[in-house]
Amino acid sequence: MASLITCPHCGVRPKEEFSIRGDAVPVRPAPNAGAEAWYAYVYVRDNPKGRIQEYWHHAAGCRRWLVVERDNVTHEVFSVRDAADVARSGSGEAA
Amino acid sequence: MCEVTLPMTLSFAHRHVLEDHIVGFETRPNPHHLAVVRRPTILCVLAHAGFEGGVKAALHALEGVCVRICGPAEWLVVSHSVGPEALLRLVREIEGVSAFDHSDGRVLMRIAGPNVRSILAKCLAVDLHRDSFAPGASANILIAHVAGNLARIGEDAFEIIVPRSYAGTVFEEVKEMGREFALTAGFSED
Amino acid sequence: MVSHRLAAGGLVNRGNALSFTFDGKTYRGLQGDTLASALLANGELLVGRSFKYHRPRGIVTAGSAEPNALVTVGTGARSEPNTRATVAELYDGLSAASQNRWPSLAFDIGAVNSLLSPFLSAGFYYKTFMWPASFWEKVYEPLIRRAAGLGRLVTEADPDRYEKAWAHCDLLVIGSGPAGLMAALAAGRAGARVILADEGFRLGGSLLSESSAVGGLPAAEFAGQMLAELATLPNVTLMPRTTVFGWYDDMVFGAVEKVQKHVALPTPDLPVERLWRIAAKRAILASGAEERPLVFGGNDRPGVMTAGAARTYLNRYGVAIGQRVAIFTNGGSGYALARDLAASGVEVTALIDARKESGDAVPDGVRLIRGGAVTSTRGTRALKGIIADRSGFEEDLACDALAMSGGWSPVVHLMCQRGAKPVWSDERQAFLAPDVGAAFVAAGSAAGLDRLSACLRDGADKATVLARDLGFAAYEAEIPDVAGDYDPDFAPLWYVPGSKGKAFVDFQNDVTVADLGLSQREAYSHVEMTKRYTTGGMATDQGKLGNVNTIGIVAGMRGVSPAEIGTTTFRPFYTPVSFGAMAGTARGEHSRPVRRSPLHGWAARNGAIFVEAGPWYRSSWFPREGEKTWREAVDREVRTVRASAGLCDVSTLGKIEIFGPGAAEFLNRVYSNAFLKLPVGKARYGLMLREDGIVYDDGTTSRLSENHYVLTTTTAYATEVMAHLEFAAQALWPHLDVRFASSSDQWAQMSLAGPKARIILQRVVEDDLSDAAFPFLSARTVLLKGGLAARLFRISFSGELAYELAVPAGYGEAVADAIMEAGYEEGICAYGVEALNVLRIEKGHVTHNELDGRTTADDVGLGRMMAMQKPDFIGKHLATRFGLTAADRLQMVGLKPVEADAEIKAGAHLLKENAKPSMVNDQGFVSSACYSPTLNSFIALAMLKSGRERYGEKIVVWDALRTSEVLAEVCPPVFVDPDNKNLHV
Amino acid sequence: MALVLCIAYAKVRRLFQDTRMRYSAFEIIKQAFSGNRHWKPAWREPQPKPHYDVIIVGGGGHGLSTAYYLAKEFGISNVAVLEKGYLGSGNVGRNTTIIRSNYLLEGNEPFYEFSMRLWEGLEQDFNYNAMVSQRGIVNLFHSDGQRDAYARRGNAMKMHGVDAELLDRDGVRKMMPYLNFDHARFPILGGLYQKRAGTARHDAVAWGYARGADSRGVDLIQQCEVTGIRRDETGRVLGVETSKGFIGCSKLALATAGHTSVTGKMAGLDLPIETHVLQAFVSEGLKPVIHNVITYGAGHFYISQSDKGGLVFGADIDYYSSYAQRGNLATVEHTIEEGVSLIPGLSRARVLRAWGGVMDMSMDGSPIIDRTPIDNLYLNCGWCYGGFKATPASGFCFAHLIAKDEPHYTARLLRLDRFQRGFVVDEGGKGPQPNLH
Repeated sequence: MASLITCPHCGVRPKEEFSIRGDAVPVRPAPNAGAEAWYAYVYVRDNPKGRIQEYWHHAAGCRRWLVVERDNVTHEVFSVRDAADVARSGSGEAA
Repeated sequence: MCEVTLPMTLSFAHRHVLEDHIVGFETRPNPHHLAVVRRPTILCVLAHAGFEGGVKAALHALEGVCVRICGPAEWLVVSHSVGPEALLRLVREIEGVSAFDHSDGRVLMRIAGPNVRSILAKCLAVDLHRDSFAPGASANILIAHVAGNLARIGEDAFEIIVPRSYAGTVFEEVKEMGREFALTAGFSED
Repeated sequence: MVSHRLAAGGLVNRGNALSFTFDGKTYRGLQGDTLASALLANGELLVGRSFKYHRPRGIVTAGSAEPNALVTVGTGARSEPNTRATVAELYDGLSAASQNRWPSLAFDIGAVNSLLSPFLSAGFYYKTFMWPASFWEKVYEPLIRRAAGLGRLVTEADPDRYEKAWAHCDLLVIGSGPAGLMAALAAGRAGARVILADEGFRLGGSLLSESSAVGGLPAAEFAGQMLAELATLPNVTLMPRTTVFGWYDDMVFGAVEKVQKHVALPTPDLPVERLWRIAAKRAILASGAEERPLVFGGNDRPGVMTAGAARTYLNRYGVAIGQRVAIFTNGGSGYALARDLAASGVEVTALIDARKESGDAVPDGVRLIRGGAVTSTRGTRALKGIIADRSGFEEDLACDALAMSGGWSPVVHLMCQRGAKPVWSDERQAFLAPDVGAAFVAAGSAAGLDRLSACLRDGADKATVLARDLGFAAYEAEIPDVAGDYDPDFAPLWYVPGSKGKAFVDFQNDVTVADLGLSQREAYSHVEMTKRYTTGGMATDQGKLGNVNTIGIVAGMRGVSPAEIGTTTFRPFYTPVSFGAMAGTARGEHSRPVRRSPLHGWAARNGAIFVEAGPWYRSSWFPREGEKTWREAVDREVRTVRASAGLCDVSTLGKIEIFGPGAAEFLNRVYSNAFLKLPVGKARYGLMLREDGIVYDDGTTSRLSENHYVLTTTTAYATEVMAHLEFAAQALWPHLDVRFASSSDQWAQMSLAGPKARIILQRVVEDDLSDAAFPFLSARTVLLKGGLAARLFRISFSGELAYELAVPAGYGEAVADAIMEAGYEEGICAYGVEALNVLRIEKGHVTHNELDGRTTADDVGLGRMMAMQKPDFIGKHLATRFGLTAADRLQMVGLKPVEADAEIKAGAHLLKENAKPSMVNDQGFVSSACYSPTLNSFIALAMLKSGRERYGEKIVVWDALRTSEVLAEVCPPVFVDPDNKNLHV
Repeated sequence: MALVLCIAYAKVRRLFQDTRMRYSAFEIIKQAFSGNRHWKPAWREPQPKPHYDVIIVGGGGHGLSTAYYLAKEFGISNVAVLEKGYLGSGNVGRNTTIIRSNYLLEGNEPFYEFSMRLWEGLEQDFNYNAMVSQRGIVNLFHSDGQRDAYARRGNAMKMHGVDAELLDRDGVRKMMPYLNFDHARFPILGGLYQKRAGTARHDAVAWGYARGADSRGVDLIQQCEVTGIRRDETGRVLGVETSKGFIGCSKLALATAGHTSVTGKMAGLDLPIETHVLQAFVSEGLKPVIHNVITYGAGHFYISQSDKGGLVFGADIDYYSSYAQRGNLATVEHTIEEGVSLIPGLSRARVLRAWGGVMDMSMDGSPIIDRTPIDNLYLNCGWCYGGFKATPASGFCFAHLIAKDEPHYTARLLRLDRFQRGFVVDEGGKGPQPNLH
């Protein structure tokens, strides 16, 4: 993962083409969700050791935001999906 | 009001950004050559949700253009025969399209030669073996540290399109990487 | 010096003699030599000094694990310190120098440390040099630092070129010895894309040092034959001189190719080194095994080396390591050397086998001492003799070389770089490669095999499996016979009991068995602590030679198996990699890509001074003849804009074309202010927040048609804002029908500002620009005279009547020239970002000096731009937190010095009058400051606690860093035209 | 019975203090004459007791310094430090050894300056030479905007009474003539100089604190991994489950930066932290050439030269979440590109080793030293890149918090609830994206 990412649109690409945002699990709350929900969305991270989902932006490629599901210990990648598809499917869970 | 005698009609000279980089006597092209195309037409074309397939098909149906893939629902449409206004009119007829002229925002170069893949291997990370990047393929890609578009236009020939502001950097870097094969460079005839 | 080169034999080209120098003395070597083999051939045993005790040291290995024979190769800007002579390919004109000695290699003052060694035990420096406290930096540390390091770095810029490249393959074979060659051949014949990489300048690995016959041919010839076939396969790439130094995620390997390290004067058309990133589907580690030194008293004397190295020098380079060679072994390796030496006619003084019995064949005439050991050595700068001990009976044997073999350790480094630990094998008495999955496997002696025949078969077998795995038809390789194969099997001997004198485990760092003992007594018992405390394994060889001995010895001291001790962590790099190769072309002016504005040429012609701004070079000011300082130029430019007109390049602003029926809603959500009702043909200033309620960026967005907007960003945040918008559109609101792309490069954009701007622009633009026809905040496409279409925006950063004109980039210079010509009589000038900055400070406009990632909209007086009635926008929900709305937040104000000629600088802090400087008393800081030629005074924008309540207050502008204190009056941040009259003329 | 135990304990404690071997030049000479055979263990290797007043999870720099100051400054020595690996195996053994107190914000500067003061007396205090070397740091700037930002920072330092100087280009050149002055992509305009900053021998810091804590009665328990936190029905912590069994405590303190989310989760804490890997590098040993610490302002690169001669340097994190102590090649290349751009002469030097440390990247780039919603659970985390230099103050302030249940003055703004309340300490102004800090 740290070397190559298989972009669902562009194929295998080096890390240099991407920029990384962080945890892709938190979902932006509804506008009226309340202070606690907004605080949690912006600041609190589950940060587990193991399988995680993370936003990667294919900045030097298709310029799509991707959700990379990967292991942050072994660096194995399980899936790379377009973030819009993930968002449309309504949750961070695999569609 | 002051009176300034300015002609009623002005004519503005167009200048290629690589004029500063390709100066003096142009060497005869070697087997490895980098050709800069002076004024290609390049449109940025976006398909709106639900129209991706239709737009793609319609773009490919246009005559006198090459379609370069940028990403899902985004293309560069390149033409060496149709001007930007005319091409834009054609493209905008396609349902579900948004497009704008990017001819001045991009610089198009062609690089060819028997060892062209060895030169490009020093400029980009993608495997250019024909099994994974066959003639006809195109993609947005990091080229010489700059986000550009690469297309394979022949067995040993590629087209590089990069943002105008970065073109000098890319041009110099590709030339540098071509020194091993005595790469020459100049404006192309077309 | 006696020549140690044998009359015949070896793979050196006796017809091609090469001249080189070492410490100023000229020598001759042969093509095919390493620097080490050439020095040995010339009888030079002493090649270096150790780190701590400055002990005289000789060549110990024939490969990349060499700890002693480090020299500086090259001169001037091409000097390369710490080059291992054992892998440095000899070339005509090579110039080498020894290191870490003064005044000379033979006589080194530092060697006195050896006498002091009882006081310099492991970690001694942690226990002293503490008193008095101030002495560490002044006295002790300078002394220690003077002793530090090995070679000297030349600080001149490197004159040579470096490159980086990517390679892709189905199978990467690392190492071209018997296993690697067979692997490459098997996979290559099967049709896979194979890369065979080897650090050596001649492919063949250990086959080049082998005296056995393979497939009926001398081993080296056999290797040549296989390489010849590999060279004919188009799907196989041979990469000699290429060290694979790292194994990274996703089967990407880092490798460095020495392209021109074997020439005196490199051609500039090729790099001297090339960094490869090799993306491999599968890989085979065929890196062989490293012979372990034996640990006994005086095992570091010049003339003592590993048996395998001695054999390489003999068989590959035709060099005998001595005239009378003793051998000390615990396995078959010493016997193989004895046989080869005897066959070459070199005298073997004695073959001392630590084992009581073995089945290895002893050559005729060689004296075998079974169950013996070397307990100490004689000689100072060269070995003179050894003391051999058998059952307490000591014998002094005269010899000038001692070959030692402590057994073999597979070279598993690369496989352990990603977290897996090597696995101890009691049977092999070695750490073996861990199982790291099917994609990367070890073969041959790297996999713990010993016999040559087994290694050949293993390489072919493993490659066949991997190729089949990738879908290539299986290819059954024929495995050649080996004649004269030997068994290097050995019995463990970690340390020779009864040793006299220092017994080294880490040669370069001078770590002895006694040091290991001390570390255990002092509770630095975990192997990582042992390493860190003793520095064993931390030298340039990273413990390749000594670590397994360290582990074995510590295990012995603790009475446990080496398995329980374990290894220290293997990390890149397998061998040290030059900074030059890692940097490639990214150095000096080329360290980052350059972006050039389409108006760069225009600005240059107008005399611009350019300044780096991120990737850009922006025109900063335009000095004219007679102007002595930048300030004079900037003051004139500002005055001209305020009085007449100026033209400024603003092409570097980010520009994004936004399309679609969802665009309005999208903009309404990414901006804090309202955007739903922006009319077509109008521009609006927008403020973008981060989700935490802090201001992110600002700019204008214009509606060009119903479903088409163009959004501008600041120059600095163009990239980030684009990514931010893409995130919002793709990950947050994918259902909005909005599409956008950057058009930053399409447009040359220039700002024409000043009371005469309209008159001048009208001369170039066809459309009516009267205030009625084109009022403030108009934004639309216009035609220039002659028919060129352009985008025109009536917006102002300076506070004057101003327009931003955007034309296709290729026309930028011509249009700018035309405007300058049109404004000639009005005295138009080109102005740069410095003047622009003064103009905006005078007008109280913010930049990222104020928007520093900690400010809210309200902090900078833009609270009205928080359209809280909108249901949602990015940043809305956390903007109301207590800390972001507290009354004592820093708020933007203006500052005017009480004495007009007093200078205020950005970065100064603010204090109440007569207040003591302290963080608690800190009232804020100056965010932007300039000399205002309009007000004839320095002015500043500042962030001040509760600032807007404090207009009129006198405050101290405290700049202790530049020893200045200025009294200033707090005022509103808009210094010119507070009622915006100029904008609407 | 309790009284007897107390007396016995006091005796044992005195015994440790009495028999503590003092390190000195004299001792080295004395030991040398007996073949260095009589050096005593630097610390005991005790078995855990059933219960401690305080358990500190994490035997890295911060955990060990906390234990040391608890015992030395606050009289609490019935303390255990539980370390899953070996002492100092956390980021204290895996960093670029820089110490400095050149911060901008009120939440940071007094705290790091407190740390600097502790560094300055540290070796005499704990009788171990950690080679604290105040060789100075220069933060180079390459644009007017950057100069203004550094001036603002330098003035903030001076406000707090900390030494700071603004060097111009010539000043920098005089001090470091080998920098790229003539062919730089981003010319050097000057630098912010803090003379009192420098480096320390990182492992020795851990060892010095360990030895000092041990000699004051703290049990340092290695190879003891905490696997769970046992709490009663009210939520109070009772103790920890470990690979060596259950160990009870009255107060539990987490000093597990890099893994705080994992240990915190054992007590149900959700934290504003993401874990990332930062690589660091060392070159082959070279004769001294770089005499101070340098940071490159046009990129993110920092370098110094160790007393052994190795150039120690680093740059950015790898940017993706990682608990693996290793990094990727692209970051290595990027780092070295920055290095050669700044110091052209590095081109012919060789990089010897790369390593990776996993770090708590907090949401504002600043650490957290605070109580938690759980009564007797204390938190020390979020150190981002900056943990090493904070080691003394972090331990001192954490010990203060544990002992007195109130924050030390210099750490009062490093609170856990600052994100909720909107009082972030965002030194870089990067906002709530942890990998940008």
